[in-house]
Amino acid sequence: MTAPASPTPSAPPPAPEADARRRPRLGALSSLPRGGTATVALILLLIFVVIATQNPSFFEGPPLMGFGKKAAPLVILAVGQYLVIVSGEFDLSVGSLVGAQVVIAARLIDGDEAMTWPVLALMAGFGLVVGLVNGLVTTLLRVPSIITTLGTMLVLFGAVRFWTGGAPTGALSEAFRVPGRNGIENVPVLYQIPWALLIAVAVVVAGVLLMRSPYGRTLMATGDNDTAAAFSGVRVWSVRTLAFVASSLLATLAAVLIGGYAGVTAQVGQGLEFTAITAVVLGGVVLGGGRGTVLAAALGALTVEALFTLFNQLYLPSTIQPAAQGLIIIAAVAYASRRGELRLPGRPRRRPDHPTEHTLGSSRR
Amino acid sequence: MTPLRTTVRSLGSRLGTTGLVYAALVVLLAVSSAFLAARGATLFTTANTVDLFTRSSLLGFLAIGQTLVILCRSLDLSVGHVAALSALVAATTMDGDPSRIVLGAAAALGVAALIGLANGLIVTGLRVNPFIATLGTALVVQGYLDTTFQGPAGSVPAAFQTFGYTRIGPLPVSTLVMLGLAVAAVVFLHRTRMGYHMYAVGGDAEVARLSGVRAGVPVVTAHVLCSITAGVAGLLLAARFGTGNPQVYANGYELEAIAAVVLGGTYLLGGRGGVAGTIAGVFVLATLDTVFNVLAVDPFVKDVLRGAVLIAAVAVYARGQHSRTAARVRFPSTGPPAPPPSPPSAPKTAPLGGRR
Amino acid sequence: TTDTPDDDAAEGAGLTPDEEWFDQEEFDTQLAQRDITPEGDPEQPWLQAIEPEWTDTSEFAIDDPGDATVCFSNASVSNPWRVTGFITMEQQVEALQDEGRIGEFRVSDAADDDNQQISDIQAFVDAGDCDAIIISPSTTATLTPAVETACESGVPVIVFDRGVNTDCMVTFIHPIGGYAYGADAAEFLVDELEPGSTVLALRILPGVDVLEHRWAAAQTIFDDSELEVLGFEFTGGDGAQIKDLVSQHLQRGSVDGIWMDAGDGAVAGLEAFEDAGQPYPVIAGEDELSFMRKWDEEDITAIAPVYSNFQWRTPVLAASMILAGEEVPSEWVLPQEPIREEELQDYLERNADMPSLHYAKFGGEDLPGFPEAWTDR
Amino acid sequence: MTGEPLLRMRAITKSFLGVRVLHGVDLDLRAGEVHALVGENGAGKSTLMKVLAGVHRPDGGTIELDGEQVAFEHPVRAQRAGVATVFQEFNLLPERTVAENVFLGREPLRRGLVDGRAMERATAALLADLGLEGIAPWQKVRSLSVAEQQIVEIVKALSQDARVISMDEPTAALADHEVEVLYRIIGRLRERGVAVLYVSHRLKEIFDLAATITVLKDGDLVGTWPAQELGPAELVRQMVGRPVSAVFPEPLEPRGEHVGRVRLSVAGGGNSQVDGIGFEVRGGEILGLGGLQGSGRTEVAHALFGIARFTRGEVRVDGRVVNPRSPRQAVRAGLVLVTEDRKSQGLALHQSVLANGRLVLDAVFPFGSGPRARRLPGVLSSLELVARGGHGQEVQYLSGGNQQKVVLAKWLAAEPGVMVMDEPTRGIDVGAKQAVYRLMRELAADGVAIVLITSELPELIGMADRLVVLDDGRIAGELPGDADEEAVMALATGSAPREEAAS
Ligand SMILES: Nc1ncnc2c1ncn2[C@@H]1O[C@H](COP(=O)(O)OP(=O)(O)OP(=O)(O)O)[C@@H](O)[C@H]1O
Ligand SMILES: Nc1ncnc2c1ncn2[C@@H]1O[C@H](COP(=O)(O)OP(=O)(O)OP(=O)(O)O)[C@@H](O)[C@H]1O
Ligand SMILES: O[C@@H]1[C@@H](O)[C@H](O)OC[C@H]1O
Ligand SMILES: [Mg+2]
Ligand SMILES: [Mg+2]
Repeated sequence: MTAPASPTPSAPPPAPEADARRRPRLGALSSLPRGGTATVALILLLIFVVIATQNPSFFEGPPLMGFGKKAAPLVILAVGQYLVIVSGEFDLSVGSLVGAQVVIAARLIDGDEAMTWPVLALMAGFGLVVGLVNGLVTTLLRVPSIITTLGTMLVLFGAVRFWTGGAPTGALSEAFRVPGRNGIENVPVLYQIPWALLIAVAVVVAGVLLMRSPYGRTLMATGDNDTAAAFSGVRVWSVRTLAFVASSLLATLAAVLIGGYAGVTAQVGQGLEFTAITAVVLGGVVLGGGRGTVLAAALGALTVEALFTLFNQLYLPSTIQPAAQGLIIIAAVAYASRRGELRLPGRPRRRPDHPTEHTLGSSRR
Repeated sequence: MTPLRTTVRSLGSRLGTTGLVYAALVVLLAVSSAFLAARGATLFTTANTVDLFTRSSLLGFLAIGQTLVILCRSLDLSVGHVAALSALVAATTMDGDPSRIVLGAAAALGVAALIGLANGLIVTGLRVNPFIATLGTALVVQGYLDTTFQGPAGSVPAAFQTFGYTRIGPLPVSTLVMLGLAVAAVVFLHRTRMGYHMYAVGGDAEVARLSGVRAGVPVVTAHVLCSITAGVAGLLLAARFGTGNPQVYANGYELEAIAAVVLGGTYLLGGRGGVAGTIAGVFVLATLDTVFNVLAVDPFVKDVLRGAVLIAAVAVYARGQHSRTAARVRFPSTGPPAPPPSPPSAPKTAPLGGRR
Repeated sequence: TTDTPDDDAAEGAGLTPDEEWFDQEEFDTQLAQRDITPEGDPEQPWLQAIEPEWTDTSEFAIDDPGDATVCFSNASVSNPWRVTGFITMEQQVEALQDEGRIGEFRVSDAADDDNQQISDIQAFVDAGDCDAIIISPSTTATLTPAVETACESGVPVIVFDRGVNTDCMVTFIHPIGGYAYGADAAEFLVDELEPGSTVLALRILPGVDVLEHRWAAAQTIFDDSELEVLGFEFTGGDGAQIKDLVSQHLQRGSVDGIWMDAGDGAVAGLEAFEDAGQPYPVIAGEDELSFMRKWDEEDITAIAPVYSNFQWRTPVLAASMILAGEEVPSEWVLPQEPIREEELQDYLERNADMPSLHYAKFGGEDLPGFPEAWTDR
Repeated sequence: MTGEPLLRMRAITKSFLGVRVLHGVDLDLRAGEVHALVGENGAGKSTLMKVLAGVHRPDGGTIELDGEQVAFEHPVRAQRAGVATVFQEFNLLPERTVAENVFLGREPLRRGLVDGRAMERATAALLADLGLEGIAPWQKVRSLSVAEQQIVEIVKALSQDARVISMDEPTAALADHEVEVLYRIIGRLRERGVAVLYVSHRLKEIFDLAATITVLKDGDLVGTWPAQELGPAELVRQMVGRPVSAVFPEPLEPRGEHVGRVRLSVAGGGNSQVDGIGFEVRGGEILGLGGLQGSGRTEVAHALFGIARFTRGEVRVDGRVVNPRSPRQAVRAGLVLVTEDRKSQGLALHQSVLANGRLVLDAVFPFGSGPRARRLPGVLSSLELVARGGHGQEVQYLSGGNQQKVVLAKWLAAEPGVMVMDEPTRGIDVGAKQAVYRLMRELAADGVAIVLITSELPELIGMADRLVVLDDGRIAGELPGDADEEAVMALATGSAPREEAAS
């Protein structure tokens, strides 16, 4: 999609005057602990406070752990989506992929414990292939990623249903369900620490470390300006493709947790891509690439889940929920862009218009 | 360069992007009818033709508006929801009363326009990324629809249903209206200031602003017009359903419309493309669907094929676009080595641009 | 999320069915129909009919039904119930073709898109070579004009499952209906639970008539009972969603009974009780095997209301009858009986090889493709 | 040229984010006069110009036009009042035609619809008026050369019947011969009585064109002088605040002699843009690559760097055949390219100074680059990088010269043996330029082979030990480093007999 490099492609850049009034010092921008993270942490805290007023027992261990278990897959998906978004692309295929993986697992395992590991390996392989296809089609064939992943979303949706005749068949094994359903038992106070939560934490930590590694910095620079990255010796196609692969593998992991959590149903995974993107954006990560942190994306995912929980606690009619959700994302992003986190025009405007610019960059630009 | 590639390229340069999309459409039609003929079916039966046109009118309405928005470097993910809402507004306002047709249609388009206005203002005023902004309004509309309507509601008088069912020969009235709207949009884009400014803002909002274009205005206008065309799509749905159905938002129309726009050669990052190409993109998608239908392709396989064709088509298209932007060839790699240039007769300091 | 009464409203409020979806007369009729013995062979429930009014179809009779083209416009195969039914229908078609009772069978699938289905039906009409048109409408109200158009073309039209607001078709085939389904489930909960027990309702999505009727009936019955309805949730049929919602309710208090408008995902709901270390609730699911197997394994107090899946056989059979000029009921009400504890083993054995998202009362055991067509789909 | 000024700016003050960028600047523009505005990078020239153009609103001060006070709240207000601007950034829509760009925002209407033909006619007339028939009004701007695009921007400013035109570094992307065309245009503007405000870092242009010179330093007005009263040396002293002795550091002695082994050699290199490229560069040597805009110098650089590689011929680095197919291979072989376009090709603007500096190491040597990365802060400070927020500051907030230093640091971190520098001083101020020149000399002294591409002849001649001149994609000839400007131009324009020169 439009992955406009600028926050609001069409809007004029903020008048600097406006910023001057709001921001005391230029230096403040860089010294602030990454504005996006602070904002989303604040929103999350706020939601938790409201939840606590509604249901004080929410923080009594088991409910909180239950929340963590439910939120873990979205956190993992958000980290994957973050990697793709920060590289300047989109991955709309993760919802379909989660669905496909659960269905594949159920059909191939078919209740047979011995099949658990082979099938997990196969799922990882399948995730890898989907990520590679997304990445290579986007980078080498120069199809905008919103179209590529929209295409794979359709293909996966149709192919898996065609393969299973329209509705999932088979069953998951007990072992398969352990990470998504069980945890470390008999922990004082908490009663159970879900594996899913631990896995999500591990993924976030790995994500943070990854973004501090050479690859992470390269990915970030690629999302910021892929031409400059390419001119600096970055293999843009492989860096971006790896991000897609990571996203697909994390979606596979999320599928294992979601399948583990609730078993197979026909609807599994539907719409998760938009939820994941919403989570990442709530974390202040800029669509178009080059800005934002893993931690913020993960907090964004927790915020989305907390919001769902809050709606529930407030006994908000479920039909109204989407409306509230919509208003909140708009408000959050508007607030972020007000604060200037998303400011400055993105499209590089330079005088020399070199054709070579096009030969190196990858998909768009 | 192979002769084929040379031909394609020279064809491309002569036809332009839009021409290429139409050429692709013609090829697709030819290949499909040959393919169907080989399987003992016919593509151009009345039934299939009507089917093809009918499919294209709904998608056409949605894609025309989407083109304007994308040209402005924005995006509208709410068109499916707007169509659902305006169908309901129309059906409940008309409530079976022929004298309220105009009122109902006006109300539907008015509500649609308001949502477009909201989208536009959120994108320009609040500076929310259009993906998020329109996803947000879509959710808001969805919440409203699901809370207010428990299923289909309202009823459309028979007179209004003619919009959905009447046809002139094989050509449904709705398709004629859609094509008329397309022509209007083409004129709008190419002959009005607002149209010019849409290209300008999509090309580079800052340049437009410095040239005196109030950058927000074309974007808001595009969003309003886009929502209105989605509203027209909603009217068509109401005419065809005889009522309004909130659940149509779940049909993924928005993504299909974006696909049509991109297939039609409009650049997702704005500033380049147009409605004529979009219409070809719409017909390409409609043709594929019709062919799949004639072949009774399994609905799930249909999704697979749609996805694959979309990617493939855009990939081919991206290639073409890529080669067009490549630099002028000074030294062709094949063929006889270029002769050393003879000493130029005139000094080159003279007129700028003289070398091009 | 739960729709509960306004804070100040009395308990039991919110149990007044939406008038849009509640038709007292129809409710009474359906509840009564449950006790009427249908006409026809009980071994072939898909050919039975409750209080049929037979209609003459000789005008549609053709010389060689073996050459007749039967066209089927399907709303979708987007859920396991429809997938199971469609396989059954295809098997029935093969059987009829082998017997020379129908010829070509042409299908178009609208993938739940009303507009698409209207086009599909129109295409059948325009093509002009359908000898009978079967329609499984995606939405009642919206498909009405298209069905009327099909009727006007002079071809016999058969509608089944969800209805349309016209009676132009030769026959409308459906099981007793949503009120009966919802009532079966609600009555079971009322019977099995102590007064004052809490019940949570899990619904798939709003706005689909057969589903709305189920809930409207349940509301009516719960309203007259002493049960406390905690509220209802829309789940989209997604297991993760169901499990999460039920878990959250369990955190806040006990849930003694679960009422569902479709059994898809019932197991996920039950697992929420397991994971919270709470006793299983009394539950009304559906005749979907994953649920029935769980019911059996864990010895739960449960019922499986049925929305007879075997109805998918009837339309093609009706088509062959109409093309042969035989009488058919103008409204063909098929029997619809819930599976209770005592029949559980029987149905589990009969479906032992079937996948978990299969429906016990699919009624295809006597078709030639049994069981492979359903097991290896 | 005296009399009442047409435009009078008084005590203009402007701050960004609390930082004063202009403090009480006065400026008078007179009809028919070119007024040059000079100063180091970040002195506030562009900001002052944008205040005049209505892009920024001043925090304080007044603007009078024809004796009447005006407040331009929007660029359009300024344009309507006859104040047109050619901004420093690229300001055209590449996908639109010349005519559409010229009339953007003021499209002529006929019966409510845009009159495309009238627009093209008027554009053609404007172009003809300036003697620029080579550009067609219906051409897409994307298809024009940089110089032509620049002309279109000026035409656009002119089409508004401007009485005041300000130009912000209009020649930054132009080669010398193209600057001549601009001179001609400015000459006509002067004849028409237009007041021209002219910003440039090229002193020669300033003394060629301007009647009056205003110097800014750190947002303060240093002074305004008639051009005749101010020699180049004095001007530089006013700008920098100290006398600047020699602009170009001394070359390594003996000049032009090959001081080391051959580090880069190209033989018979060619692709679709260039042909028959062959030369050698030794360690310690600076080879100048001369030629007109569009002569293919950048293409040669890109080919060496593996971006648009040579399809024939051979490239050796340190004796090994490399023929790089990607920047990555080139960097691995020890060859790096400082690109001509800093913002779009050189920097990830939203990343920190340090992240940009490490980018090459991260991308090409992800493992074991620790020691080199640790040297980076040292490299940055040896370049005298000024970043208020330290090395964690996003590079978008740095001035042009400092940004260029980050680009250089990025490449130095890779410890290259061969550096190709394409317009390394474009758009940076005298002080920064000198730093770059010094750096080049130091690198050469360390045995690095340097290929310098620059459109400024004095720079080319002042820095290069040896020159290779391109013309239309081929080598027109080689010259010693102390060649004069005429000799270079003769080769570059093809007016020197080719055979003779090439021998
Ligand atoms: N929109 C802005 N927001 C914040 N700071 C700005 C903005 N525009 C300019 N500045 C700062 O104001 C100062 C003056 O910048 P300006 O562009 O006027 O300098 P200049 O003299 O034109 O320099 P150069 O020769 O590099 O073009 C610089 O420090 C710059 O970083
Ligand atoms: N003969 C030509 N006609 C049209 N465009 C040309 C021609 N030659 C080069 N160009 C274009 O002009 C631009 C500059 O060309 P090139 O990079 O070869 O020149 P250069 O000598 O490196 O100039 P620069 O001073 O910009 O570095 C490029 O966009 C190139 O494609
Ligand atoms: O298609 C419907 C199915 O979704 C539901 O489970 O039962 C009723 C059917 O009409
Ligand atoms: Mg400047
Ligand atoms: Mg160059």
